[in-house]
Amino acid sequence: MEALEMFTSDRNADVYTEELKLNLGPQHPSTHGVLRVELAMDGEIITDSWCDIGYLHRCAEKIGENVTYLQFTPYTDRMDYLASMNNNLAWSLTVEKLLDVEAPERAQWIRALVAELNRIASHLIAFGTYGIDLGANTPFFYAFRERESIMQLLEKISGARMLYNFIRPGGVANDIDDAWMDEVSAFCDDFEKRWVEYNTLLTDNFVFIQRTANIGILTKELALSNGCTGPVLRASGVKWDLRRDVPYLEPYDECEFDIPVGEGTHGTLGDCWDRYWVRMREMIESVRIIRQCIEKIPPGAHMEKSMVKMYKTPLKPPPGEAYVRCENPRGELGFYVVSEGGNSPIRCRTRAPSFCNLSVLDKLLPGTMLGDAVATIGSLDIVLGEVDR
Amino acid sequence: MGILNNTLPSNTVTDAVDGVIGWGRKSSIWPMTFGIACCAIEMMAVYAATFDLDRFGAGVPRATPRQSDLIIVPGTVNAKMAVRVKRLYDQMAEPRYVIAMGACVCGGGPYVKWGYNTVKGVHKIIPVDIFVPGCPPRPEALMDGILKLRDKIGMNDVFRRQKETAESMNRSYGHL
Amino acid sequence: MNEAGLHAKLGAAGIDGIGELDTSAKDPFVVVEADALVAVMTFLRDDPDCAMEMLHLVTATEREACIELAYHLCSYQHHHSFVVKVICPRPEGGNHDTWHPEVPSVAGVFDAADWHEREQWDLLGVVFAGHPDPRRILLPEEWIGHPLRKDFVYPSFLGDVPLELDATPMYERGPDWTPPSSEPRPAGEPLIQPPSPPSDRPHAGGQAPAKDEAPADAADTGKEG
Amino acid sequence: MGAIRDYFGNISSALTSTAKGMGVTLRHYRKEPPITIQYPFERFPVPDRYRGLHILEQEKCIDCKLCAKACPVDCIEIEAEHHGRILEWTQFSIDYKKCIFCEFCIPPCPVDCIHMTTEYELATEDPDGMVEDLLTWTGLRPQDQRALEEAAARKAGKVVPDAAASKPSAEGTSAEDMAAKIAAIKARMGKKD
Repeated sequence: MEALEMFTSDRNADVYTEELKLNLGPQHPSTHGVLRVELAMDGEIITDSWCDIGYLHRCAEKIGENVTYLQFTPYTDRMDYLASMNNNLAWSLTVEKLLDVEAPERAQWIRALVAELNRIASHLIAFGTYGIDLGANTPFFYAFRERESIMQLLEKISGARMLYNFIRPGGVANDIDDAWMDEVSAFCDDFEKRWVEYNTLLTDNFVFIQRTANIGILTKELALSNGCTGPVLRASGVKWDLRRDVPYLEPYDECEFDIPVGEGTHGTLGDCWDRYWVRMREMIESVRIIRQCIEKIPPGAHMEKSMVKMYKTPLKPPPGEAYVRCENPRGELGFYVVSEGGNSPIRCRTRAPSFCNLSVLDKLLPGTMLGDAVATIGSLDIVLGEVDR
Repeated sequence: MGILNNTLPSNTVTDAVDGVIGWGRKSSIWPMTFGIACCAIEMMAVYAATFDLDRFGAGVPRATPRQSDLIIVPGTVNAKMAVRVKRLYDQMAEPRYVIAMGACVCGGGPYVKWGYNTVKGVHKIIPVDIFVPGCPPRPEALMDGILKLRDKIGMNDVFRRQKETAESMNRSYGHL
Repeated sequence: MNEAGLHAKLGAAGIDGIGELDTSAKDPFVVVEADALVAVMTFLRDDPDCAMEMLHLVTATEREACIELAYHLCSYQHHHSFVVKVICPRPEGGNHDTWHPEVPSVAGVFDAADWHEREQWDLLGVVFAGHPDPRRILLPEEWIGHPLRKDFVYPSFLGDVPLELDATPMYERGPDWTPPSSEPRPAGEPLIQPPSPPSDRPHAGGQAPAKDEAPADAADTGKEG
Repeated sequence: MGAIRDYFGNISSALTSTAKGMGVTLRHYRKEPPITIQYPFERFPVPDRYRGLHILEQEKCIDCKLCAKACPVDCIEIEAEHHGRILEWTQFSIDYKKCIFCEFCIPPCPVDCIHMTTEYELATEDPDGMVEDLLTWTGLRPQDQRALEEAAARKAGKVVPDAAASKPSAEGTSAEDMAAKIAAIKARMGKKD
């Protein structure tokens, strides 16, 4: 804000610039999709900003009201396409809550395992593209290499590379075997080494720190009031993680893991660097959870017996409503489903974490420089498929 | 290609010149940095080291339409975005090529029935050269599409006269 | 504190129009009058025992007899959550063209409500009175109707963008092609009125709820296309 | 003075951390094997469970349309005429312009006749070329035709002319081809739910 006061548009001053309206996006390499931000610029300083979303509005909620509960599972994949497993998980838990069934124990452990793997993949994209946003190209290639290994692991059990449709109401689609789990632990060993390299490449990079520290400061109050969740909220110093505080799967209750919280390492709490660093540390925590899952996974069925018939006859939950929240890589994903006893819900509302995280952008940008806008957008790590649904 | 476009008869010289031009064009396709939805992530995977589109001379994604030859439309185009996609296409210089990546772009995909807001295939908006269905297509499938596009570019007639090409060129100039 | 405790606390706050707690639902909820909504939300946020710091979700649900708004709140201090509902009964013959239920906006209490309420206006046509920026958020400004209503008619065209499956591609249209939505409207049927106090934001003044005018008399003009 | 020290300090810090990053890259350059897949010549092994193009065992299919009902995007079109247990096929097509490869058409099948292969290359220039017909034959096969004629004749009370003699026919080739194809695909797919 100081900079803003320094260059106030005083018409009598020596250096006077007309206000410039600048469109960032929808086709812009660093808006992470089809976000459009309209910026009012005074020279290099942003004086006002308006987010314009809806360029990827794909009518998911209307579709949810017209297809059956099972058939909506692949559509949840396509909301947050970087974390399909977590979306499937949230939707399955919602349907299970409506139906009053619970997935078998083994299915719960498999769910936690694949959800954490997908969390790593999602954070890797955030890490790689954030590097590109700020002018570091190399991390992108490193991140995509590790992501490719995760894709291949998940492809082996689910059959698809990105949009898995693996976690379904009542359990998971396929069982996993020991050979696959060995591959996962081999990946974990490898990944921990790579993670150190990432830090050398980007985290400790002086230029990177200069471009992210003390930029885009999101205070705790602003984050809470705007409904920010996930790493964005944790970076502002709120120690809240649904996995620990409201464990929605059994493994999260039993596994040991830490909740990384922003510490203001390079100055201010809740700046871009904190958000980035929370994500980086979450990857390592996910590796910890994965290792414990592999160790403790119990034998048993991977799908609730009574649910197998859902493939032939549509699920018919009793009238009622359910709201389930899950900790996604981007924050708390919630599905609010209202059933009136039919084959499909009458309302299928999604609480998309990116939607709420993005709504804070208009409050972060004014007063910063244009180059920092890119850093701020990247640090929020939005997925437009989820913002617009 | 202005005045010379499709005006000369086919003979040894024009064939040879066309061959050289086609080889040049197909070996340096510059795609546009343009991501819409899920398929964009697989497109990024194609640019990354594992698949490395640069082996085909197409690994330099340009951030502006004015410098690019190829627009890969990766992801659902909806009513709000369609106008922008068309504008981006209009800003590209000839010769320009379009790859429709993913089921949504090829023909509506999963959103074809209940999607009140989605365009059922980007070929309703801009002329498409190669369709790559799949949801999302594997990176290999996209590269297969790009290889097919390379073949198509290599066969293009720049100097030789060919009736259909001239007609389609005129059509795309006329209304876009 | 569980939901019953929160409800008791809320009942003791002296706000009129707070209903009973429905404990038969999976997430127990309380129905409040629309007039009491802002007071209830402010109380839930500010009371130290409730301390609902975060508004998670604003949902409008169209049922046969009503449109029902659900507000999901949650507290990080006390690890509890609460659901507040407002019910807007459907008047006789209220379909999506003519009926826009109105509830007070809580955007002044929770910033998060801003976008959520805009989305509910956009998709379901619920008017949030006193909203700072009542524009559409997901759909384009020139969109007509509210797609999540059950009687929504699918449009074939938006401007000249074809939205139907078997539309002619844009580049194959003849030179004398005219967009279907530009057909002349029947006289006396204006587009939806802009909001009465014009907002200073860009693009304002398209389709936004107007309190006084019947907002959507002509809402179906461009729909059949 | 402090400002100047800061200035040069910044430069040296930037250079140092850049050199560190370059060190990582160099280490990779020297020690790690190349990871690029030379695509048209080599490709990743596709897992057996991969959800690629569909294949239909037409012999088994009973035209129950359960797969079409289970499809979230309505991309399966089935048309067949029933003559008792004999089916006269007109259409069993999958529209890959819509298909999202979600696998929901596989589990409902009561006779386990539709499968997903590991094929994924679908790129085409033709917008209509993305609708794949899964049928290997349409209409009635010769032996079905004969069986129907025999049944009709039997109904009419006539003697069937040397029914047993005409049984072996030329239809064997295509059916055997199909069986071999399916066996190969099943072997590739391993066990499937």
